[in-house]
Amino acid sequence: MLILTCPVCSVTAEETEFHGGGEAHLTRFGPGASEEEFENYLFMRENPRGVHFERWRHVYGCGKWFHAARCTTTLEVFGTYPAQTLEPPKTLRAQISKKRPGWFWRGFE
Amino acid sequence: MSEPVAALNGAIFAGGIADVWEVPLQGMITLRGDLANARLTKAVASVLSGKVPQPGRTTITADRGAAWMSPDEILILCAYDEASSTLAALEKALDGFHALVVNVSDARASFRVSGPPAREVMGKLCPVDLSPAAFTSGMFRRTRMAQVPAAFWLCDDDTFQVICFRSHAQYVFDLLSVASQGGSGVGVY
Amino acid sequence: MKRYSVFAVAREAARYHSGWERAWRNPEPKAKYDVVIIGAGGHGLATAYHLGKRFGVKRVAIVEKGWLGGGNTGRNTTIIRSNYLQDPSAALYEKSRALYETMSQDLNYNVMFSPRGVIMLAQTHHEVRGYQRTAHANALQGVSTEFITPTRVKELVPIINIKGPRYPVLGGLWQARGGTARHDAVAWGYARACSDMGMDVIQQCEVTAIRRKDGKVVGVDTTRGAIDCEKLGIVVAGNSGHVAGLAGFRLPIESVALQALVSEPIKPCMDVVVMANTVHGYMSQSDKGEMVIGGGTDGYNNYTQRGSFHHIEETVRALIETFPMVSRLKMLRQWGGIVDVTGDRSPILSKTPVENVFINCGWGTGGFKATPGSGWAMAELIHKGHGPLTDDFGLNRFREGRFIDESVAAGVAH
Amino acid sequence: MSKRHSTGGRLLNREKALHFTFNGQKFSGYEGDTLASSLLANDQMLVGRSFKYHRPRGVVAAGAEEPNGLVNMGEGGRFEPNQRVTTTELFDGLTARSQNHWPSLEFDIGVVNSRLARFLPAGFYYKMFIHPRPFWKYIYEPFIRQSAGLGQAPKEPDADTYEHFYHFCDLLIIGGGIAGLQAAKTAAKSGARVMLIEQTGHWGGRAVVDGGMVDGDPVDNYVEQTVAELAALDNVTLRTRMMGAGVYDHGYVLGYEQLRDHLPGSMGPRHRLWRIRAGHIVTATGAIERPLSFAGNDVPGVTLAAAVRDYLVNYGVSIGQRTVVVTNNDDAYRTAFALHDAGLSVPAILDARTGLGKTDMRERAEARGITVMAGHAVASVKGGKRVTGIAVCKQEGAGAVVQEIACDAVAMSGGWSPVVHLWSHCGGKLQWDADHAFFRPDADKAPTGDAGQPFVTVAGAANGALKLADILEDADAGARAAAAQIGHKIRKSKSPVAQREEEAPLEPVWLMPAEAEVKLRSKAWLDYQNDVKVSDVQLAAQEGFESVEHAKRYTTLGMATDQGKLSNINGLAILSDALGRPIPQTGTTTFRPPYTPISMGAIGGEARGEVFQPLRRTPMHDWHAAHGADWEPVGHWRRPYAFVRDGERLKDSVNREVLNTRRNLGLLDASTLGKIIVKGPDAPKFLDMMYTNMMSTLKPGKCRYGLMCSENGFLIDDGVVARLDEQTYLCHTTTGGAERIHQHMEEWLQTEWWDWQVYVANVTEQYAQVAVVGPNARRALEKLGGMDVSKEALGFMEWADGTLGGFKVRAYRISFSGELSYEIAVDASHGLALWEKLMEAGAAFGVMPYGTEALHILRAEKGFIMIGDETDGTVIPQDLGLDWAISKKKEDFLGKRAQARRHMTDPKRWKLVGLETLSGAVIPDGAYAIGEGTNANGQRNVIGRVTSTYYSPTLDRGIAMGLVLYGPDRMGEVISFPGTEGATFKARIVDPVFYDKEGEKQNV
Repeated sequence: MLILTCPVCSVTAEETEFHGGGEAHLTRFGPGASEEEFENYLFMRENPRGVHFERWRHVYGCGKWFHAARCTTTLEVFGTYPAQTLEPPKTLRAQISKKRPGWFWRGFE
Repeated sequence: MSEPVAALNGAIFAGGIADVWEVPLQGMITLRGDLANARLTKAVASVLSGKVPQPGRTTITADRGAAWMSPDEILILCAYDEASSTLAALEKALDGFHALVVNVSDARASFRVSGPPAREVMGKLCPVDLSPAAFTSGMFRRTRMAQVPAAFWLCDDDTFQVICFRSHAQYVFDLLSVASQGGSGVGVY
Repeated sequence: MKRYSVFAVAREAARYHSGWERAWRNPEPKAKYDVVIIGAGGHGLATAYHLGKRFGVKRVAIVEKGWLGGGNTGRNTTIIRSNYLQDPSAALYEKSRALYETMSQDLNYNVMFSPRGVIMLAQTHHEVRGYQRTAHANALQGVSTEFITPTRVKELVPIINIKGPRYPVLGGLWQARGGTARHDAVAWGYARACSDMGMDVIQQCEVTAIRRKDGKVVGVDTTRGAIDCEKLGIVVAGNSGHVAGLAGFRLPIESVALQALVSEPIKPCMDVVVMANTVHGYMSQSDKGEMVIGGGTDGYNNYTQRGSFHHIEETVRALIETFPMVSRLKMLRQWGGIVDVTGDRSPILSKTPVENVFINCGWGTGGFKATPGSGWAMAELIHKGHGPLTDDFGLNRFREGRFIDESVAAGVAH
Repeated sequence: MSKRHSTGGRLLNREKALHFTFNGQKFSGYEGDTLASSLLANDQMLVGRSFKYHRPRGVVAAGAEEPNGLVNMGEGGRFEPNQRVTTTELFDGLTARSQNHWPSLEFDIGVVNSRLARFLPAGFYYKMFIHPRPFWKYIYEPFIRQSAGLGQAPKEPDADTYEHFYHFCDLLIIGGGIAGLQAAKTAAKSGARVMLIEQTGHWGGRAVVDGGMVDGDPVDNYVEQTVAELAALDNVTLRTRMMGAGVYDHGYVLGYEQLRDHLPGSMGPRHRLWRIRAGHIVTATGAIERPLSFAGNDVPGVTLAAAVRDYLVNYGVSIGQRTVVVTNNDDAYRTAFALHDAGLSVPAILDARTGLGKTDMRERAEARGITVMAGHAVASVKGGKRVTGIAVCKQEGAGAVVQEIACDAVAMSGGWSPVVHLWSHCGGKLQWDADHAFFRPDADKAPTGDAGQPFVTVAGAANGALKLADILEDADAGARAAAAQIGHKIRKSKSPVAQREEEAPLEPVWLMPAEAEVKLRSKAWLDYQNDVKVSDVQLAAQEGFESVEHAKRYTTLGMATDQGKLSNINGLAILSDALGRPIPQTGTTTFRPPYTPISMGAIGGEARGEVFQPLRRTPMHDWHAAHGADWEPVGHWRRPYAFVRDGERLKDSVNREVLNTRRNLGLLDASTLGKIIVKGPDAPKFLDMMYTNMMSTLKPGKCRYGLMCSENGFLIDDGVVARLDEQTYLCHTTTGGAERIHQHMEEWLQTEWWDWQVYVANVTEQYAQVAVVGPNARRALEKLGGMDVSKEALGFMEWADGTLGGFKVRAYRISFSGELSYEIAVDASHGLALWEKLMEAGAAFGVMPYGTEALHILRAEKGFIMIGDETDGTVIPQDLGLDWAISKKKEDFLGKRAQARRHMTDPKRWKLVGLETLSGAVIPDGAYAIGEGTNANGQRNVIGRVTSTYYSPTLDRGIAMGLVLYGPDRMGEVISFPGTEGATFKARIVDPVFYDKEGEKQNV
């Protein structure tokens, strides 16, 4: 039973106040996209043992979406940040590197 | 026009460890917009004679004031029959400004839970630290009450006001009544 | 191999069972096999078994990083049914169910397949229509099911409350030859049979790399040395994404925790398996007397085999509503398993971008019931490169938008 | 025989006698008794039968680890099986019945299994019952199920209530023995919010039984004082009868509080399940004594040495009058002393330790005249339903009997195992301590929390500190470490000092005697309840079940209701010996929540009956209920399926409602339909992305029917969109869609197009909405008076604000029935009044309310699709012939790219058509149309399916819609739908619009 801190309203609450939204930082592909691009966008997923970046919505609280960096093998939450970001923030990546040297996720490390 | 009727027509539960009753209809207006923008704060001040509440806080006293819902939304409380005039005033004050103002007075139900064990009654249903040290007057919390969304704040040391969706009114009232049943005091607060 | 029978047991009893041999050998890995299967769970072992039985391919190794049958095979709620809606699913699961009927005899190992019947309760008009649709589909698919009345439901399940104030039972989809089996025994029985065919079941042997040459697989590196192979089967529920990564391709899969629990054992009170999808709970009674209860999955990626407790609460309150007596039972034990969930919630049995590498994954919450059928079909896929039972379950379906969606008839795969 | 003594029993209130029954027989005990102690006080040593062999069993322990003493307890709505006698507090009127026997506890037919034991070794059922095939289901399995199971199934609904409670603290300390008390005392100094919970009704744990001195005072005083001090502190919460049931991720703990099991029927909830979120957790859960494995160690009267002490000291009950103590450690000597000092006979202490020299304990024993037989062991136990004596042998060797001793009880001790369950639940690792022969927590591998920090600390015996002095030191240190973890400093202060008793080291004894031959091994029990013997585990090893998990599952060791509290370590040791592998390499077992079984009722909490789930009501709900509504659940809403009149069958009501709406006037409560306001400069652009249609071109004052698809191309919702002004739209959704679509919009606005200027608000519940439908609709509204609802003033697919009958309303001129139709929205608080006013005004025009089934039929007659019927998550708008609603002009909308994929553009996709049965009969719901032949898997080929099928009262025939291969190109063709009862329905493919094809009626 996770606890998460919503970076939007800064409430710390248990998992049941939130709703998980799957992999973060997906780029939308629409008309004109190749079959592969579109398949990747809709279906192919990072599924790492370790550091993962994912979407959550504070559904019972302020109603806002945000992103979280979490370890899928220990459930440690490295940090949360607003959904209006296109990639994991540098400072957060640095913090993760301290705890998980050599981690990588997609292109990031 | 007929007499407006609240969801449960003023239901009451008494005789348990805390009293629960439905609050008469209240004017409620949802305002969405850039809360930091001067146009908006001015508009709010004009109808509320008060400030836009800080995150997680409410300025509600009795049945007037505002509560912080999210970074771009506040809930304004007024008397039920003032809702439309307040709404009109806000729309006027915000004319041409990107904001959304809607009357939700009829979309909600409100309850009060009162008595020394009120914090414990709420603590049976909401995953929130309600100890006197952690939850204090002036705080406004949106959360989950058992299986539905709800929001609440403290009217006084041992009285909560709870807001939920109108269609959930009976469920929330029943929940609060069950949680207030005799012999169910927890005895931690 | 010494055959199992009541006579053998009697003979052994005379000498205090000192004569029983190992159920399966414990071999060292050889340098090369025709086929290496990664994962000695039920599906992996069944795949190897059918490679041997159907196609005579016996130079096979099944490598397992832990203990055989130690993953989801030993963690599920053992429900077996084939009352699926879509043709490809119904074909695969019915083949599997049919294989369960004779598995104990085929393997000379009592897997306790108990065709006690499975009911899926219809508690809304929408569900009624959904299950009537399934019943029609099943009739044309050669799957024997029927839509039954609330009265019949009550006859079959006396402890059920069909007049539930909230969701009265409006009927049910009944599969009389569905049921349960002893999950561990399925893995053990296959392991014994594979070992008996000369195949190597190699436990405590983790694959660390998948070696390729010109887009073809040539072997695997393991914690117990390198092993060459002509063909490779990946059958590692809960680790599919990771192992696929070793082979250099991605999957449309996310791994989440699924939970289950059992009550303390009580005398027999429910002879069939009941699934109530409206309220999200399902329950059966094991031969030991425990009520075996399935919970929900978490909404986030997780490899810890620990789920969030609120799913247990949801399931239990649903079951108390449906079976009021459950309220006075006690939860004895809860546990979690990691399930691979695909984009359409249906499994993948497919070729992969790497030639001669085949993958079997994505069973979500419903893998146990498919164990023998999955092995049967996977063996054919590995041996021939295609097969009628696997053709629709290829990876390409996500690109083409050709999904196998079972959730459509209010049915939830368990 | 077991009996109660006139003195002793520190927990008893001898002033207050309590009466209870066991198997119908009347007994009495005292306040403070457990069911176990009071049964023993009445010489009821036989309490149950074992799971597999139905062997007679007595109480072996005094606490939560008890495997044998399980009973059916209570009556009716308070009946519960498998209640543990050792943890059940006695109350007046308690009724208990023993389990798992027939016909009686004394004489049990099932005991035949015991005679057959040799034929029923571990895993025998995997090897037998294979042939003939049908026998498993019909003969073998029913027999096995009958003889298995334990208690009876409850029959009546639960008479009690339950609840949950969320609690938050900095430091949660689990276990109210001296370790927990001292840890709390130390931690409290930090000012942190501390909670201390104890599973029994008493503080002090073992120490108060075993005695000893703390700071020169008897330990009882220390306990008393500490509890008093803690109770006086504001930052400390104390709870008894509350078990730490499970430790979960991020410091989440389940606390299982048994409020009324000791006073059933009194007002209030029976159990409270605490959901505690703790900054850090200290588990001070003590240790459990291990049995010794010798032949006949399951005969009633063979008891754990410490339990013998507990019964004597706490309850003044002696299990035997002549008790042989058998041990491999010093602690059991305390039992001998206690018995002897109470005037009971202890013929001998069999101390299996071969190298035992002159120890302090030995001298104290001999000083009392008790014979200590070093290096000796129990060869076998005499007696069936109770102990009559033992045969003694050397521990070394195969069990040659050196002498026999008559006795009526055996007190055994194989050493102690720390209770590490809670530490392990969330991933804490263990290490093997060879000196003490037990697993203890590995402090370097603690469970980690949300920030990666260790969040559990173990203190006292649970951490391997078994002596009073060590326990107090360890608890103090543990509390400091725990407080430091959460950033609380504790100033150094003197912690209590206990007097040290010198103890000689224990010698591991896993089998007694060491070389016991198979006859003995197959009578030496490891798991009492599941009847797993030493020989079974050895057989598992022999057959290759080498991992602990395999061995456990093959033998069922540790799978019983006690979850192996007594058997896990002993079994593991036997396995490691059989494999010739050291214990740590053989492995340990995983511990899963809960620590001991907890009630399902508590897990369900308050969610039963009325509050099982939310039930959503419209403002008119009660009116519907009062007028015969037959309800249909739609999500959590309840909508009237039909309004049933007296003497009417449901389907007659539906037909009446349909016909009346077509001919006169029908009212539908449409309040549940979703209503979402979308506003902002970019609202038109946004809705063009949300809907397949073009919404930006919709004129204010007009309405347009719109379709929404998922990004994956499938149709997810539909509804009428009204443009309120240049920047504002009101989007109607389906009933199920309101929240879903609102969140769908928010998601795209927040996570993809956050720079677009759009705000949305879900105003579904602000309005009650009434559909006024039928040829008389306009007349009825005109009778109400107010706004102009004429064709000219309010044309089809237009909306207007105004008043009707004095109500401020918004009227939409839209139709889902094909009739002249208005949807009138009013503030919800006036919904019921408006509804009643409309019924009143409509009276003259034959008004009747109608429900969802009539709604479905009306729309089906018009060929309108229904989300959830024509769609099922696999259908795209093109399948439904809705291409007209898919804008070709738009570059992009959600689902557009998806719909361009190969399979989505496949001409073979089934397409929507109407279906008319030749006979006029109604095609069954969900029927499929068959094609020629079968597919590669031998399944009948199908060419289509029914999506909606009804009897149309308007046309007096069966009508249906369906998806059919090449359907639209096959108008007039007849296809076959086999039913499930043999009949086949032939149907002609027709246009899906069955009624008023020109659409004149809705347009008048």
